[in-house]
Amino acid sequence: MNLDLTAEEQAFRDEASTWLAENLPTEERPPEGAEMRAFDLAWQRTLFDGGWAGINWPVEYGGRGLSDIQQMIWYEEFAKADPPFTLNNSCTFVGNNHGGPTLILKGSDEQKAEHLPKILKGEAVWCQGFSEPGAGSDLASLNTKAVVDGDELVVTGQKTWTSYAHVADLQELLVRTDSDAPKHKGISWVICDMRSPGIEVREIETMSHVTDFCEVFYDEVRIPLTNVVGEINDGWRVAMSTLSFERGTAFMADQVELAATVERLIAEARERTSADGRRPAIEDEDIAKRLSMARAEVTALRAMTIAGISRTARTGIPGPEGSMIRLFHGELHQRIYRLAMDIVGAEALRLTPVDGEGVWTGPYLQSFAYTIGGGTTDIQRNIVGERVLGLPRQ
Amino acid sequence: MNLDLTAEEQAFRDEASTWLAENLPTEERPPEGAEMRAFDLAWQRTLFDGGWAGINWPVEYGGRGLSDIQQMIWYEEFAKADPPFTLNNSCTFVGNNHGGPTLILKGSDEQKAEHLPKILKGEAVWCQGFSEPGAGSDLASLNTKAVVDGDELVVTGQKTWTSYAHVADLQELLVRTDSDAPKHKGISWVICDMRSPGIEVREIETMSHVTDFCEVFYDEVRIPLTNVVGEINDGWRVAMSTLSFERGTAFMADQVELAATVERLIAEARERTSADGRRPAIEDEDIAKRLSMARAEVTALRAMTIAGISRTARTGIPGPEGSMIRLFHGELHQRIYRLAMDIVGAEALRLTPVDGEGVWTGPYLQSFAYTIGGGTTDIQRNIVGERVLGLPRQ
Amino acid sequence: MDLLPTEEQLEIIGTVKAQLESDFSLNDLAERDGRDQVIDDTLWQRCAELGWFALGIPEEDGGVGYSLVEEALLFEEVGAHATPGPFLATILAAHVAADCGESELLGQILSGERRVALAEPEDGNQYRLTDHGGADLALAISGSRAAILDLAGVEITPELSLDPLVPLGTASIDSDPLCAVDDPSISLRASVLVAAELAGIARATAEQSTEYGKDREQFGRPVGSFQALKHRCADMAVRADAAVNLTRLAALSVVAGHDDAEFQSEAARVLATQAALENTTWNVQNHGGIGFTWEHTAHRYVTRAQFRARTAGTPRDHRAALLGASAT
Amino acid sequence: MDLLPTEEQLEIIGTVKAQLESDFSLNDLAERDGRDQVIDDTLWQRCAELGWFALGIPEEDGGVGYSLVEEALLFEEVGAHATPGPFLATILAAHVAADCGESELLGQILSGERRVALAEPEDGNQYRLTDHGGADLALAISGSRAAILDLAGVEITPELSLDPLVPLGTASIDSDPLCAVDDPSISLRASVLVAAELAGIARATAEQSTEYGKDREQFGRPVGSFQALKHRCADMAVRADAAVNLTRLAALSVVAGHDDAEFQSEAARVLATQAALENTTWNVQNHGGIGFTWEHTAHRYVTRAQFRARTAGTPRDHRAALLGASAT
Repeated sequence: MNLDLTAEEQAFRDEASTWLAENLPTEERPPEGAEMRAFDLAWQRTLFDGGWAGINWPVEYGGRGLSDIQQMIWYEEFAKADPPFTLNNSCTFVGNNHGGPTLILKGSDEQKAEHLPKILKGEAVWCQGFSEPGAGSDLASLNTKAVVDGDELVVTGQKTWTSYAHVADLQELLVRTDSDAPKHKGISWVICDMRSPGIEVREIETMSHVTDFCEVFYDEVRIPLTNVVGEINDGWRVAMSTLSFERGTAFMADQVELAATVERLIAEARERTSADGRRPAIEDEDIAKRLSMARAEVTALRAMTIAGISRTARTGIPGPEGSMIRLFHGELHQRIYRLAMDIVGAEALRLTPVDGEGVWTGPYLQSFAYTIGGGTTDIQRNIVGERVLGLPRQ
Repeated sequence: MNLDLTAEEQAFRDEASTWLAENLPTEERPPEGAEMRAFDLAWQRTLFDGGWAGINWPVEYGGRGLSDIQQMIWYEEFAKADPPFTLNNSCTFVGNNHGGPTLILKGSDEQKAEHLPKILKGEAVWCQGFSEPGAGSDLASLNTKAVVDGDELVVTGQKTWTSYAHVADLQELLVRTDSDAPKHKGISWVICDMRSPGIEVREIETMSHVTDFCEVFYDEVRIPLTNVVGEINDGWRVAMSTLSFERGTAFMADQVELAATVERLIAEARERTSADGRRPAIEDEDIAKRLSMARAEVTALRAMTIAGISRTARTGIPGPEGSMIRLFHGELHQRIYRLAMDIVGAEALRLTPVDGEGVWTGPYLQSFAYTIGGGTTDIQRNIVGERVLGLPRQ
Repeated sequence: MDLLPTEEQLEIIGTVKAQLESDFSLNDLAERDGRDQVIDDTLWQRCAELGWFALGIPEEDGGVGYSLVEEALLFEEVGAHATPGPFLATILAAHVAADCGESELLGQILSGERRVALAEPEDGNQYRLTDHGGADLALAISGSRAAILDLAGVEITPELSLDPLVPLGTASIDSDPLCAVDDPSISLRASVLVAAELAGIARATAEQSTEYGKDREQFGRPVGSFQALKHRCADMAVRADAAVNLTRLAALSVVAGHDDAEFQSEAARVLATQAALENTTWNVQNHGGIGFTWEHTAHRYVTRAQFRARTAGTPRDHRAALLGASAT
Repeated sequence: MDLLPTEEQLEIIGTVKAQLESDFSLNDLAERDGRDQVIDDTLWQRCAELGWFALGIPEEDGGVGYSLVEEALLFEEVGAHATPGPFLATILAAHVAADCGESELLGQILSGERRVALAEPEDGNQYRLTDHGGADLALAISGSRAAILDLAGVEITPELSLDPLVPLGTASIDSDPLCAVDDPSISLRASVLVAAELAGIARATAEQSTEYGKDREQFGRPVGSFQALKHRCADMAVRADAAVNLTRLAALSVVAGHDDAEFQSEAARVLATQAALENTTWNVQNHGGIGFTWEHTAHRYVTRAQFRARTAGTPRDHRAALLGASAT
């Protein structure tokens, strides 16, 4: 047990801090469409050129091969640099955190060679085609069908909650290649070119007015068999390898940002008048109690993350404990924005954007997604109960 | 919809109020043993002599045959009279609210004639023998076995959570009379004389230092077959008829008392200093928020009870909605005593009795029972979900 | 003593429900998201013709002659259907006009000829206005004081509203009110009616989640068979039942002029606010991804509950009023 | 940067655990419920011999030479086993004596020869004493000020204690302290150690519920297969994991002398308090009837958590300190 940074880690921190001060964009991220895509890719390219892409990717695939601790240091320095946009809210997220890592673990040499550099250099946007309207939390009961025809798969079906599908080049897509096998055994993980004929993308507007979510319809879309990652019908295991990665470090950035949000909210509560109109909101004991709990909780989130990194460093793979962080983070994120609604007074009725400085109601609406997306909290609790605690399945 | 009392109800209220002012004991209830039993039975006799026993029991069985509204009025007047003891915390509770009502609904003429007058007159203490250590929430999986031998049942097994078994004369006892039948179909409801040979009673101390709970052991206890209430093997239905009664009006007294508790707690919060030492506790926004919610909630409990009475008055039998009141009341009771622990400062560390004026920590410990006894809140939520809302069983 | 609606009241509820379902379908109204007038004049007129605004106004003043109890039943349904529109301002304004003896103004309000926005004082002459589109009057309410203001010539700055069917704006209004009263019965009425709307929201969202639990299948069975969802539905039903019954009790207490009328009304308001905020939030969660979409109605209830929680007083105001009220 | 115990630390934890399980079994201690001295002199001496009191005292002062980190690991186990006894007062007093250069006193405390009760100021010279039986010293702590008081001749009024293994009394103490310091490191140490004990309580009760969920069968299957209990166990595990890891981080931060040491310590204290209060409460519920009995250990954790939540500062004190601390 120690909190010491190695000389290398300390140097990394300084390097990151200096670089960010000089290279962080000052303009806000365009909220949608081609401009948004261009902004996100440009920033990815800037990162790549600066040597900050794929910090914990292996060196052989263009990454820096650094530790999870360094990855975390990067996120912390990024948050400290007071960026005008949030790190995970980018159309490069899936490539960097799902598609890329999956290829590294399970892809063929050709697949790696073709795709990994483009992800790091900001030359390709990936999206995720896992969820289906009929499946919901029961991800493995997916119905999008792929039939082998010569050296191609012919895909027909529908996906939903596909963030950034409307601006994506490629998709990590789960399809059913064997309808007779048990539901986890007949799934394949394929790389789908989003410009293939037969694909239709429709944007879904969310309750937070975001339109990055899409439905994707597949009508006899042809995908070369060489785009299957891992073995055919072994896609569930391939997908799970990414999910465990996701539980490992992919959401560290969110956690770091949430800590910054709490500090902003404390500042807000010092400035605003309490509901009784007579004191600063922070002197309202109910507000103060919840703010101090929130502060303690985001701090605990960081401790849990460091503990997770320590564990991974010893075992080599992220354990199921990451699902505890996931569950804790989702609900904490919501508590914090719900608390904000009680602090900002009548401002609670004025709609703000989802992203930006000093905005609360947009993020409040967006926060509803944090206990739904990527598996509802019911599913997360099942995972913690069964896989971490070893409680019997239902 | 109206809140009017009929002339008869108004007269009843006045009569109750006058009688209580003149007849309510002023001494505290002895906390245990023979003295407690004598006190409870004497009070029951006083009620009987005053015409207040069996308020909503049919006239033919010695009751007054009055409405549930009048029963509620009685509880309200009792609470207003500032009694030195709580109404349901009495060894006469089971007779008045379980055993008696069950006999009225399902008993033979002989059973009614023998037992009902004794219950009303305070001549017999009843206890309940339903729960078993192995069964817990799965009440119907009970194992205490009864074999027919001539004109008797021979009972062997164990019961637990039998309040007041150590001072009881009789017990409403559920036994398994057919081990081969499905679990709900082989149970019988019998009247057991607690002085029968082969019965051993052992007191269980609870976390709140109360010893009214007992385990009862049966070693070939002989019970005449004439003591079976309803048909043999039909005891589950007999027991359910009591439970629906229980959900109807039996807990009204608790609700009325809880409202008085909230008012006492508000008074306490006005007098005590808040945790910051600078103002009355009630000016602490966190305390004020929770107190006002508690006040609203006990008031809602009363509204729900009146709605339940209105519904029963139309349909003749208490509906499953009573289980909502049960669930709400149990958790509310706990919230209120947990709030008290935050109001009373360092007093929270000093143990008080469970019952009495201005005591909080004893009742706090006791409050843990309110979401466990008579079916845990998990079971209550299943009942609400399935029987009230019609959601599918697991 | 009886808390269930009478036959006559059940009929009122039935008529209101049918009308709201046919004329105020959220799918149709969704097209008007973000406009400053979401209920067009024809629709508003129809509500007037149905007597909704006149429900609790005495017959001698041109009303229907029912009481706050029936108004509350109307508001419960308005909440349950997430129906937008200045119902509260209109009905309170009708009572203010009646109290002031302004029979012409009263007639115009009851007939739907003149529309009334709600003006909540923010700071001095600064007001937060809702439902101002198409309105030339505004009801300003602050505690027991209520006034009808003339919006003619008032410049309204529109604001982006959290609820796209509740047009929001700010304005500075200096002119003398057309009429004004200082009468605790106005604030009691406002508390009960807002409580009723919130109770209706709590009830409808509990029902929506329960229906979803019966219909939606996952892992080969209805999701409502899973304890997690089943127990949440049970809790939502309890909250809704508590809010609905307490609100009805409060309405009766106010109408009967009981000493505990303020206590009951504030208790109803506090409880219904909490029930609506909790149930609307859980309702989104219970629906999973689909509940997070704009198309689904779940979010309508979320933002409406946030608005109503802050209509005619903040949650804190009402909690303080409840703690200060006498329990008997 | 690493938050997992080293091999050496795991060994310390293992030894402590084994000792607590053999010497401090709650079943044996239950016989001493309500006494004013629950840990007899022999047992206390044994703890001294094991070096528990000296764990964080430098070797040159006669200590073992570890740090607050190892003390916190000890306290986590003390909490996990609901072990009674004046561990906090003893260890803090040892540090106070060391700081004051009172080597004789230090030796007597470390050897278990003299026992130290905890004295929490209630009003003026009035103190709330815990674990005073057999103690002739008391540690009075208030913020960063800590003093060792002589209990000789002090009259202690015993009080009925919520926790029958935490003897409680009040006393008025006017005499000058034997030694005293004003040192923020004392309050940081107290916060971390109490947090560690509370985190241990949260961890043990999460584990107890999980075990029960695996073992106990109802309706023909283990109760932990029901979502209601499974999800509560998951929440308890998350709370425990958060509290344990944050407390360890705080201990490291204090030892490293980081700027955020106060922030981290108060965060740990706030979080662990909440985790312990929640988990102990749910633990009773999860066990159903059996959890409500005196014989079961579930209630021990409930009352211990209530005590520790109010040891060396109230929950509110620590929440305020956390909000006031600098985050960097």
